[in-house]
Amino acid sequence: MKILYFASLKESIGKREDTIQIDGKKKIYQIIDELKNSDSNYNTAFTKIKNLQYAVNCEYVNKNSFVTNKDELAIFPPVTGG
Amino acid sequence: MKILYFASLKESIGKREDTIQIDGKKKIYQIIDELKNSDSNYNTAFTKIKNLQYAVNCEYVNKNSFVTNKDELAIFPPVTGG
Amino acid sequence: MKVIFQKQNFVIEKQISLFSKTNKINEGAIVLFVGKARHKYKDKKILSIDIELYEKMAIFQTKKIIKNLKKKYNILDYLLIHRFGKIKPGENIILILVSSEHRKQSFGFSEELIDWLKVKATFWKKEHFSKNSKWVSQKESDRKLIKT
Amino acid sequence: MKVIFQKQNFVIEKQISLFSKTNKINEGAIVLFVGKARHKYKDKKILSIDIELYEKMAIFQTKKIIKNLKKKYNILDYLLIHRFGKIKPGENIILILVSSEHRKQSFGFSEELIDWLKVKATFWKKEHFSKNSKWVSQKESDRKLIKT
Repeated sequence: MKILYFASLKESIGKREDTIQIDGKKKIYQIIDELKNSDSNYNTAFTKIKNLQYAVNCEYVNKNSFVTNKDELAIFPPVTGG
Repeated sequence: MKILYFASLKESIGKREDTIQIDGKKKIYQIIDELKNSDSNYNTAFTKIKNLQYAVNCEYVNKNSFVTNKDELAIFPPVTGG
Repeated sequence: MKVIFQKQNFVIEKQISLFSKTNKINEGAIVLFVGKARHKYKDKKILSIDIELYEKMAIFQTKKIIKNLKKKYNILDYLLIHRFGKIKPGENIILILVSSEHRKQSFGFSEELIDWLKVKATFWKKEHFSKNSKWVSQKESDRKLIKT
Repeated sequence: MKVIFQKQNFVIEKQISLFSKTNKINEGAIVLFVGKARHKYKDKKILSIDIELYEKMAIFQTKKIIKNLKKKYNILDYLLIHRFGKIKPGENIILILVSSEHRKQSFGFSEELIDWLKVKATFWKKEHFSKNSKWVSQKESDRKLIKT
């Protein structure tokens, strides 16, 4: 599954995307917990940046939503368009 | 005192303004009653056109307001600007 | 910062170009509103409209409301053009241009100004159809937007 | 009826001129909104901003909201341009142009669209000052305008 990071989260993690493998389906917060445990960069970024937003295949979701290997997950701080 | 008429009221009366003399002060509705009694054109116009608005020296007022010889009275149907 | 009542038509691009030229400190938003003469009233084709104006009162009242709105919305600049006389369908009738630091200021100013003009500015529209002419009635929905 | 996300700046006069050329049946109102890059944040001089974009999602979401707003306000035409990349103070960031039969439709469409873009469109602004750079925070006041 592809995970995209944007803005301050991208800068804090130090990359714009990851590709991970998951069996069946997982909740978004489980994936984030695994990333945080895997590397201190992720741990710092996900702890520091507040009010993160989640989107699966371009639809806003909350972190209790399930994702599978076919999905594109995006994680980002609140947007500031317009 | 100058009285100005606009739009449908002007057309119905058949002129754009009148100059009348008043002693001291008078209420606007008294002036209109006198005009109505003086001529059937005025009577028809002031009876037919609803929701007339009144302005004295460019300020909106109601028909119980007083006017004197020095004032400019304007009478007109609801505006449709913009 | 101008109020113009004129007979001749105006070109939107030219007005916005002139308006943009003056330097506005920390400008963040521009709102433009243009009201145009429509081609139809209900199903009847409009051939032209005539707008009558009580100019002295329109100027006096419009300057008063703009003074209040400028303070209320703290805008940086504005331009108001309102035409009178003969106008053909498709032509512009009115233009409002506003500049402010934040968007809500320009939107608030322009919407409140046009709402006010509709029921308080001393202009009267008459529509000419092929068989008759009719003075336009003030809309109940517009009247409700303005208190007193 | 177009949504454009682009890096290059745009000329307001040119956009409104092109927009006005297409014939709109019984058009009575045009509203334009332009959002510009400001020169200061509080008292600090802004040298430039960078706008990051998650384009696929921004297009998908913007088209969805516009579809709803088009229906809600029954507008005749619209154009949305939103820039990304490097932008200097004083330059345009966003343009909304709307055309409708009555004014409330164009005002409603443009205000609701910009309100939505501020808190839902996947753009992120970073302001560069002389000594540091800072990601812009979403405004609480903007967030309150949009339900969920």
